[in-house]
Parts: sequence; structure tokens; C-alpha cells
Amino acid sequence: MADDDWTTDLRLSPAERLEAEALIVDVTGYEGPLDLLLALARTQKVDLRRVSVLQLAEQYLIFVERARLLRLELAADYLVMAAWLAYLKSRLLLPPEPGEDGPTAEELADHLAYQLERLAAMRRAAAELMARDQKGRDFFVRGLPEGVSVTRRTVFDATLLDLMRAYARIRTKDEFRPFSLDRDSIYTMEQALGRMRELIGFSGDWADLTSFLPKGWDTTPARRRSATAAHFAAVLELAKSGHVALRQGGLFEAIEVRRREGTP
Amino acid sequence: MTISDDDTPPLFDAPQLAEQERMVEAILFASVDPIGLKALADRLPHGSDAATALELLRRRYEGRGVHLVKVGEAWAFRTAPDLGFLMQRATTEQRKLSRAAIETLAIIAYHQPVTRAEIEEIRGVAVSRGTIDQLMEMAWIKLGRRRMTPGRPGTFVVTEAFLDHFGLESARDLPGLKELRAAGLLDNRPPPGAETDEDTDDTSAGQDEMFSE
Amino acid sequence: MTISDDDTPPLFDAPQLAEQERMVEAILFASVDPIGLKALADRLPHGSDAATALELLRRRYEGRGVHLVKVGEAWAFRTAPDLGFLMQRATTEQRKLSRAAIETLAIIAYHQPVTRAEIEEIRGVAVSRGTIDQLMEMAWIKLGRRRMTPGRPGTFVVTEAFLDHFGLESARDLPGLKELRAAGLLDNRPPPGAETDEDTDDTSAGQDEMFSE
Repeated sequence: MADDDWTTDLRLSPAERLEAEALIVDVTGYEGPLDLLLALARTQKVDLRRVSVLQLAEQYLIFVERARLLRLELAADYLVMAAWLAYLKSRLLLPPEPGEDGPTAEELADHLAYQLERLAAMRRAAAELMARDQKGRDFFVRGLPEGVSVTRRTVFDATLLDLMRAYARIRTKDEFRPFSLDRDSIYTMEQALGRMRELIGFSGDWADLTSFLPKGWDTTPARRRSATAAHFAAVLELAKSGHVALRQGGLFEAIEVRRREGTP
Repeated sequence: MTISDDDTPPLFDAPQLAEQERMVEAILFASVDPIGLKALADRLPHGSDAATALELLRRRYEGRGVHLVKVGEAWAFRTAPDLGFLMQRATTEQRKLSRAAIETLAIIAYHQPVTRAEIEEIRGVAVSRGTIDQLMEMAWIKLGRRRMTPGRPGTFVVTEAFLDHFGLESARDLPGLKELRAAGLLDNRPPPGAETDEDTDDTSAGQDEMFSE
Repeated sequence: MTISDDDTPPLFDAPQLAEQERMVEAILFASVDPIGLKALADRLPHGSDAATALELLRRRYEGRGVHLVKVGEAWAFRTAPDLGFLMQRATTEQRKLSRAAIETLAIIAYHQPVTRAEIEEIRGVAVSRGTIDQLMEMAWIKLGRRRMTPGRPGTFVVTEAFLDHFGLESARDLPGLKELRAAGLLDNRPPPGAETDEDTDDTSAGQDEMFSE
């Protein structure tokens, strides 16, 4: 570790130099160049606002040089920072060139100091934050929460239009019969067939079909029509199967019916 | 003010009873299980009187929104029983009435008072008990007077709530067949039942008027 | 017999304030997570004054073993921090946060809304994906609105869960925030000579807003 190996202009006391060298040991422990700079700045033992950036630049360059001599691999961003600080150092040491634009060396140095102060402040804030009372460590939530039970209620809804549509649907059904009494005026063929099968056994001679109509079905024209039609259809069916014979004297004459001989 | 009845004072004074009560409060609040007296005493500073602190705490929460209750041999905070309803959230779901229900309802509305047998006759299918019950529960239909026919069957009529819901002054405000037809809800072909009118008894008298022009 | 007069009292009065306080107490006691004022009001009977009931309740629990604390815009009961020593530690050991994660969290909290580039500028190193992911997973940070600068970079802000964890009523109550701001350490100060974004003011608006009182 020959001190005369490096060419940087050193204005450090031997103690400062030692401290800078001591930091080498932790080279992997730094979180980047700014972190390293902050550690170096702390060795100046002054308020970060009053830190000497020139001195800091020199500390950093020593550090990088020592690392190089020790063949420690430094990440690229450490070297970028070193180059920048070397530039800043030269700017700080030399008088500004006339006509030079852009930020002055002092402005650059101020900003670096600001960055360090800000990083330090954030670290302090982080520490204060973590020192706060924390949930699950210092204060606690209800251990036995009582869950909200959700009850589902179903509300059925319908609009007037739904109601009208439903009614319209029923009213237009083909088989629709609005009133139960309506059915009473209809005598079905099945009914008539059953009835005629029973009655025909007692009728050996020709008899008017209308005489077979059930009681009460001649009271209104509708009922009479329905019963007559049903019975007429029924005897046609019976004739077809050979149980009865039919005859009619002429158009609109009475239809007569008679049981066929030899049928049960 | 120390609580020590022993002659020899304890090395560390137990906290004041009010402080012990605070501690019991915090411990019971945060515990995931009800805590028995023994376990509680174990967690309080030496010399504390868990039973007394617990009793003070229990009394403090009397009449509050949460109570300190004994669960078996252990203690826990619980919602006051009268506030249990706050722990229930009712979600209301809107659903359309089933086709059977809306048709049954329509028949009752248009033909009231109408018996169950008549509803079935009109719909052409049996009316399930559930459908009637549902409409009853919704308070859209109720029982009307019994029919003066053999068996004295009960009838159904629509309710005030029904009229309210559908924005009707009375069931007579329901649009008649002509209007339904005009609205395109009915076929132009006259419905088969429309011409049967000779059978009007008091069953259908009320609603028949609706359809006379 | 109809209810018609104008001076008829409303059918359902809101419960008395003391009763509302009980209800708020029960609801908040039952919940682990903070409950917002709106959600609370929704669960109280119609006409209740949740804010006033909360204030009464907060005062009632002052100095008790359990406190009513405000977290963001929500409220929760928590054990008093001075009694933490009595509590059994949470069984699930909290994942140890790395130094990078803690610093990143602090920077987000104090500088929010803050972009990844700004975090890196402050720390002087790249922010690893894992660090952000970890903080996101813990639900302590979330994405804020995008910055209106070229590239529209996303920003990070802290969450209500973060406030809840650290017992903060709002991000305004972060320790030392005022002093940091007074010292200009929360300014978004670009390096000299760097091209100034036209909306630099908008950049720092987040924490600025916090201090307009």
C-alpha cells in the first residue's frame, strides 16, 4: 500500500486517510456510489450541509484507487461516479473559463451535497417509520372478528306489461276456454260414443237419433247443437265398426239408427 | 396505592386496578380465542387481580354495543345480542316472476274473484301450491269470499299492494282485450272464448264488464 | 282511520345518538379492517349520524385498553400501543424487510406520488423489481396516477393498509414530514443543468397538497 502510488492531490489528514481506507473493507456493503459518498461524508464529521465536496471527491477517488490496487471489482456506476467527481474536482480547483455555460462547479457541488443530505434524511425517516408502533407488534386488531353474515333475499318483480303479456298469451291459446261453464255446453264425441254404446243395446228398431240425446241438452240451441253433433259423430263411428245401421229418408229428414243384428 | 395484602411487599408493585382492567380489555380484544381466568392471570403482571379486573370490565361493558361474556369457562367480547341485526347484511336480488306465477297473477287480476279450479281451467294446467303461496307471500293476492257453489271453494282476489305495485286504481283499470289487441299483444283473430256470454253467473260478472266494448 | 296529517311524525325515527354509538361500537368491534364512514353509515339505520356517533365513541375509548383510531378515511379499534408488551406476538412472523425495501417504502411515503426513476435518483441505485413487488404484495404501496411527462411513467403511493400498519391517520402524520419539507428535502430538485420537465411543479404536487391547510 504505497502511498506514493497515486497521483491525486491529497489534502487529507492521515486520520481521514485511514478512515477512507477502512471503508474499503465494506465495499460490497454499499448500496451504490451515493451510499458510499454518504459514508465518506460522515467521516468529515460535519453537518452534511457543510460537507466539503472537494474533500469528499478526494476521499472517493482515494477509495476507488485503493480498490483498484486491491484488485477489487467495482461496479461500473462507481467508476462513472469517480470520473464525474474527478471532473468536478478539477472544476472546483480551477477558475471558471470565460464564456463557459451550463451549471457552475459550485452548483454541481451543492447539488451533490443536497443529494447526500436528502438520502440521509430519507434513511432517518425510514428508521423513524420503523420505530413507530406497528400493527401486530405493538398494537393489535380484534382477534375474534365477527363476520357479517349475508342473507340473500329475493324480490320478485313484474311490470304491468309482463302481466298484460301473460294474460294475452293465455287468451290467445288455441285451447283457451275462458270460463268453466263454457265446457258445460259442449258434449264431446267420446261422451256420446260411450252413451250410445250403452243405449243401442236396448234399441232393436229404428229410432230417431234425437231421441237418444241426454236430458237437459235440448234447453239451449248451443247445447242441443253440441249434443246432436256429438251423437251424430258417435253413430257414424258405430256404423263404421258395424254395430249400427243408419238411414235417412231425405235431405234434412230425421236420422234413424238401429242396432245391427248379430252384434253383441 | 398498592394492592398487596401480604405482609411482605412484592418486589414490583402490581399495576393499579384501573390499569389491570385496561390490560384485560386489550388482551381479550386481541385474543383469537376466549381466555380463561387462569390464562388471563398468567398474562397480567405479577400480583394482578384478574378476577376483579375482569368483573370491573364486564360491568363497564354492560349496556354497550359489545358485551363481555363468559363462554364456557373463558371470557370473550361479543356483539350485544340486540345488535345482532347489524352483523347481517341483507342483499336483495331482483328476479322476474316465473311464467306460471305471472300467468296465475294475470288470471286472478282479470277474473277475480276466481277459484283455483277456474285458474287451472283457464291456464289449462294445474296451478302449483308454490305459485299461489309465492303470490300470497308477496301480498299481491289474498283470499276472497267463498263461492256459493257446492264445496264452497275459496276464491282469490288481488290486493291493494298489487294495485300499488302496478300503478292501478283498481283491477278494472287493467287494459281490456281490445286494448291488448290494439297494443299488438293479442292476435287479431277474436279469442275463442270471447263470444260465449250466455253463461254469465256472478263468478265472471265482475270481469266480463272489462271486455264489453 | 287514515294517517293523513302533515304533523304526523315519521314512521321510523333514527335511533337516539347513544344507541347509534352502541351500534358503531358493535360494528367496529366485529371487524378486523378499518371501516369507512360511508360503509358505516350504510349499515346504520336510516337517518343516523355516523360521524357524530364515531366522535362520541372515540372519546369514550380515550385512555382505555382499546382505542378507536382513524386510518385514512376509515375507523378501527386497536389495542393501546403501550400495552403491546402484554400481547402474544402474531404467530406468523413478519417477513423481514431488507434495508432497500425499508428505504424505498420511506421514500414512497414521504415523496408520494413518486416514480421509480425518482426513487432511484434519491437512493442513487436502481430499485430492484423484487423490492417493489414485496411492498406491493404486502399491500403497503400501490400504483398511483401516471405522471403527465413524456413516457407517462407510473407512480407509487402508500395505501391505507400502510397507514393502518404504522398507526397513521394519514400520510400527513408521517414523522418529521413538516421538518423535511421545511428543509426542502422533499422538493423534486433536478440536478443542475438537467433539462427541467415542464411539469416539475405537478411532480411534487402530491406532498405539497398535503400541506395546504
